[in-house]
Amino acid sequence: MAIKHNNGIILTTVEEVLSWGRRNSLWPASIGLACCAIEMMHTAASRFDTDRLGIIFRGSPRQSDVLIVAGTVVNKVAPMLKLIYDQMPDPKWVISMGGCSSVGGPFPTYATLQGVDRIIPVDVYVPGCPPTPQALLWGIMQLQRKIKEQKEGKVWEEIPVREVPTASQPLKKKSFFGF
Amino acid sequence: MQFSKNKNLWIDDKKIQILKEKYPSIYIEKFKNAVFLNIEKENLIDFLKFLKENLTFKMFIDFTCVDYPNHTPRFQGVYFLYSPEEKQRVGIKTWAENNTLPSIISLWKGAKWAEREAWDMFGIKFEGHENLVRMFLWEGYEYHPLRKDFPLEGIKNTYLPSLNLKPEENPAHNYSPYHTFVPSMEDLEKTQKARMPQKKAQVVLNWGPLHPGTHGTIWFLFDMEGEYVKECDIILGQLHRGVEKIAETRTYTQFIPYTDRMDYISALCSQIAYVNTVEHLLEVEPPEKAKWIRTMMCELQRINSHLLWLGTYALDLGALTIFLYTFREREKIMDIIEGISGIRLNSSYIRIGGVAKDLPEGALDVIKHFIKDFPSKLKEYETILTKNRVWLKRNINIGIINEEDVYQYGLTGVVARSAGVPYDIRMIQPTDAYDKVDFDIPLGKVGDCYDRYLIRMEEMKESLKIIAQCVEKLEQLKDSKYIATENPYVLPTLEETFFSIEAMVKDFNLRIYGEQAPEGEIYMSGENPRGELGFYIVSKGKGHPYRLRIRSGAFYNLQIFTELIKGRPIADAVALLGSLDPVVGETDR
Amino acid sequence: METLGAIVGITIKSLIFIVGMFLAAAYLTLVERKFAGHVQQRPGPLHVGPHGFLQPIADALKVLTKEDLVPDSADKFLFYLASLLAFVPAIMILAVVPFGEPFEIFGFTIYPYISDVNVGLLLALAFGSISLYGVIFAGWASNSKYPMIGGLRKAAVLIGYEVALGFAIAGPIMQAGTFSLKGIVDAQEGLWFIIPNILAFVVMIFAVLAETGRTPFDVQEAEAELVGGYVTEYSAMKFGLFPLAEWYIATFVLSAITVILFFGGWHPFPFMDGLPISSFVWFMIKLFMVFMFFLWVHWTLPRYRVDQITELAWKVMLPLALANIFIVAIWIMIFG
Amino acid sequence: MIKVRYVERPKLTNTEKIFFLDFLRGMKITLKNFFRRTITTKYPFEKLTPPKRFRGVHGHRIKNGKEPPSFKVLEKFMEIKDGESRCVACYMCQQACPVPELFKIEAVQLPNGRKKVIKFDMNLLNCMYCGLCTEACPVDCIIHTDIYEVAGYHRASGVAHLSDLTERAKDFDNRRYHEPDRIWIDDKERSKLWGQIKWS
Repeated sequence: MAIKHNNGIILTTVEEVLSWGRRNSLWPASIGLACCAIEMMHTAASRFDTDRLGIIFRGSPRQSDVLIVAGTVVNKVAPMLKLIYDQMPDPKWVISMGGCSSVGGPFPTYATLQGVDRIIPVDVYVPGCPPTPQALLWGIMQLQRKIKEQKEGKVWEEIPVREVPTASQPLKKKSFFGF
Repeated sequence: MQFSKNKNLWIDDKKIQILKEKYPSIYIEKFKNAVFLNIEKENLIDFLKFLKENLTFKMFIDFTCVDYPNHTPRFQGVYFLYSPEEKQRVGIKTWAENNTLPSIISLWKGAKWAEREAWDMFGIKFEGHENLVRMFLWEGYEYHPLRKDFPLEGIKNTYLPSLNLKPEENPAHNYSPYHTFVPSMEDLEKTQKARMPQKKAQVVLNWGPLHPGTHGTIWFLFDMEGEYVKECDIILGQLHRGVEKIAETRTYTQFIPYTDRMDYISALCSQIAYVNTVEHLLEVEPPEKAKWIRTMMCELQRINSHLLWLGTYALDLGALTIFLYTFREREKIMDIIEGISGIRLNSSYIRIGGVAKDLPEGALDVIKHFIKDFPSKLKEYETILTKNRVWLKRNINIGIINEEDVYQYGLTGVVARSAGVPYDIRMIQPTDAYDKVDFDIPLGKVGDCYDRYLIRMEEMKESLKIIAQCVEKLEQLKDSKYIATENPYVLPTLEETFFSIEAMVKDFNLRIYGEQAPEGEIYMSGENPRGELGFYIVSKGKGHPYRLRIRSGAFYNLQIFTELIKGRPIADAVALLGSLDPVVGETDR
Repeated sequence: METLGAIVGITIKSLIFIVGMFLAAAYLTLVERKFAGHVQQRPGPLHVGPHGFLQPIADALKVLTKEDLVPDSADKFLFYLASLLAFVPAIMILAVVPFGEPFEIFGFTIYPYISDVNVGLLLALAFGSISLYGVIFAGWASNSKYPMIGGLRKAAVLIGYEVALGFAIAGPIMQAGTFSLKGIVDAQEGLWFIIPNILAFVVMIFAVLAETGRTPFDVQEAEAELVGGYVTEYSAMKFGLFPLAEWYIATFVLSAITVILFFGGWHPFPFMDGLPISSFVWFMIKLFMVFMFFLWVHWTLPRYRVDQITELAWKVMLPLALANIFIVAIWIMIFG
Repeated sequence: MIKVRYVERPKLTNTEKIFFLDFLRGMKITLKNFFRRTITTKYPFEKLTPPKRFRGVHGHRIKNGKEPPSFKVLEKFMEIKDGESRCVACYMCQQACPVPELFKIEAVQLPNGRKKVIKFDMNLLNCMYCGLCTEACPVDCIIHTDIYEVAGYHRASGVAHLSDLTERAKDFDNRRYHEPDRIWIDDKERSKLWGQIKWS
């Protein structure tokens, strides 16, 4: 375990437990903007079932931890989305689902926001148009990994920026804590 | 009632003669799939009234504008009307002198939003419009984007870098820290104020735009007295991405993926409607097999779309489990579409002249398995819902639409059929293999939410029937061609490019210059699960359309919501919106 | 000395009840999620701990350490008070609900209830009604439109069903001749009260569904209309208390009262008297079955509109409850 | 033959009303489903194999002797070693793409007169995965692989470079090049949802 700042074992353990609680109970706000929202709904539905991982969709931003920006963010809705983000209590994270919300996607037009990270900070970018439910779940797991590594004292820039993911083999171990 | 494929759907010469006698100044433009009557601005209202009252063109289909920067006056308004009795369409064109046109709300209430849109996109004023505000963009936005002198990317005058990046960092070659102007909350409040200048009742409720119940990002304004809605307006444009503008800079093939992303729930239906329009413009005839594949995929997508509607509708009315049951079946259809085309949702599978790929091995087996299994699942949904007393209470006599509304607002699809109007493009103008399959068109008698529910349930069963016929036919057509590559407008397949230098050159030419369509205009539509999805293309002989107008079914269907909700509690808004079934991607484009 | 002993005993017992109820409520969320999952052909929480067993813990940790936002425009005092008012009375009902007959362990007689008051049932109803204020305060204090509508809706529903509920429980009381919940159970030695009181039972089911805000009566937080209803503006643990109180503790306690009133409390099922199962276990089995029944209804039906709910309460449920009193009166005249 | 008919509006009978049969029938369905097997793919531990036609992130096939005849024609102008990307810098993918700005292709003229691709960047965050580029490629170079797990923490992680593209295509071809063009592989995960399908 990489402890960068020496803040005592007890504090670290508490932090560790809290971080475990947070990453296993990520409640996204159920806000859908466009096509990706349909795939987000499919992720929550029976075939992929985010509830397995403790992820349940909440209607109100006040009770959610993750904002999954699912779909094209246009200029007109951008201030509203920022408001939703501001209404969320800390700690909070943002997953930018799909190309449109990440960089404007295939809509380099006058009306579209070229990347939601221009108004709110984004933690995980999930490419795809729209990403399949499995790709979104992978993105959520990347977020869980990020929460874990942040608690271990790494700043997010240190997490490797680019890997070349290739074959997608199922995970072997059944335990989820370590990931 | 059977219609042959070659029936001319446009106004006949007899009626044109009558019109010519009454209005000697009109000028007739005839194209293969469109007839336009040009009339001067002064006589427009009179002329439209005559068409509506004397020549039975009483159904409003669409209104849009075209920009000709080198012509004075610059803008041309185009109206489309339909005669339910004669099954004929007509287009009316008029030049907007001084950038103004008379408003036709007095004739058709459905023109209200279309005129707002024209104001928003082209900056044309309408005399006599009750509240001419921006349709998609916000009040205070300076430009009118669909004008030809406005760039597609907009005016990038704001420094708005990514918050995740260090100042000098450049993540990708097409990244720029400069951005178009993003409105502030004040701008949006101004937009809201413009919609509802004075409140009449107790409280104005902003329902949406980012609200779980609004099917995306529709922004409702309810002026409420307790739980009851007194006044209502809808602000659209929270998903306005400029698709019509994009179309003007892309070749006909390149635009296909964008049609998916308009109505993302029924991507294949939109593609088929678009590709059919382009094929009629280019006069390309797809091979037999492609037609049957298209019909089959279209109906699969229709089931898929209706299932999503059923799920979200039930979810909105509180039946949580139905939502997950319908998504279970949707997963199956998504699997089929993914296996055949490669992507689950926005498949971009249809190509000009056929389909992108042949059916893979085993596709028909899977579809057969699905149509055998699906009726039992449909039965389950019906058992839970159809006769449930709560369901009856929430649906019966809510949002009654009558025949007159259908014509006034240009309602199409299930919403029109619930009022007993047999308006189905599959019947009126059968494309692909629709003239060769047997199926019923269910109609409603009352026109309430319950009728719309029943009709959609019936349509799923009818779609299954069509799919079964397609599968049967496709099993015979196993080894025939799926794309008409011999046509000069059709892109060659990969195998042809690999083995023949001519195909490679043809491929290069079509990719670089696009399909150089002959000069002309066309309006054609397809029966989308949400209503009539029409494409009006103006071609100037280039590789990309001069103007592409998308007549969205959901856009016009949604318009009647503001009327129906008046005097009803807010809980009915959910039921009503669900039963109209709009998709924001299509209403906003 | 004896009073002191009694006080200490009651305090310990109360603590056990409260902590137990907290844990039970936390795990009832897991039960519900698992049940809902399987109804929808998915497994529900699965990977956090073995079969999702640690899921409530993770949720609790997360909710407790979340930033506690209070909206600027909210009425701060009422905003805090509301979450307590919703939660505390719900748990106070436990004071009068007996969970079984006294039993002996190591020579001590354990009473599986805190007190056997002779107006127990009335107290339970009274406590239940207080939580209504929690809901209304929550709606009002948030100073926002959705919570306001949600709170008022819930109030309208509660008022309607409290009346119907009051008349519905009159039948069993008439038969037992006492308000004491323990007394009512004792009176059902031979025949459960469901037999003549079937109408009251139907009213009771509907009333419990309405009071606990489950479909077909979950209008107060109809997500499609009102985002989160009266809890829209609440975050962190203040939010957590509402569903905990309403969906789990209240459902649990009202299920217990249903079992006591109509299913013979801790008496064994008919023809199963001989089984060596303690009264406490019998009671829990019945309680769990009733609880699951409510979940089952919740995950099947669509929801009514709020005016239809109140209409149902006043026009159908109230007359049914009155008719039940009439039937029971005749029953008592005939069979004594 | 297309027919028009009116839908029937069912009525609730009194028996159904009094005994709550409408509710009970619905609850029977949910109970039946309660005892059915779950259809869930437990994602990180079990994964659905995408069909062969799946359009995931792009890859560049390498020169390995399996090129189509068209490659032989165009190869003369190019400097491509074995194991390198087949790309002949014809820019057809960019031409076909609805969002051409996502490509950044650079080729240089070598002293021997041949061309070499030195840069092939694709900003996959702009990509629609519509497949038009792969249909345009005359040398079967650019393909869609079945890889979809590409979420990253940075905008830059969405940009695929030449090395990534060849890496991914190599991986994809190793696994699935010889697979027949079937709708999907009928494995355990599929049959969870579908049950037993009768294949012809």
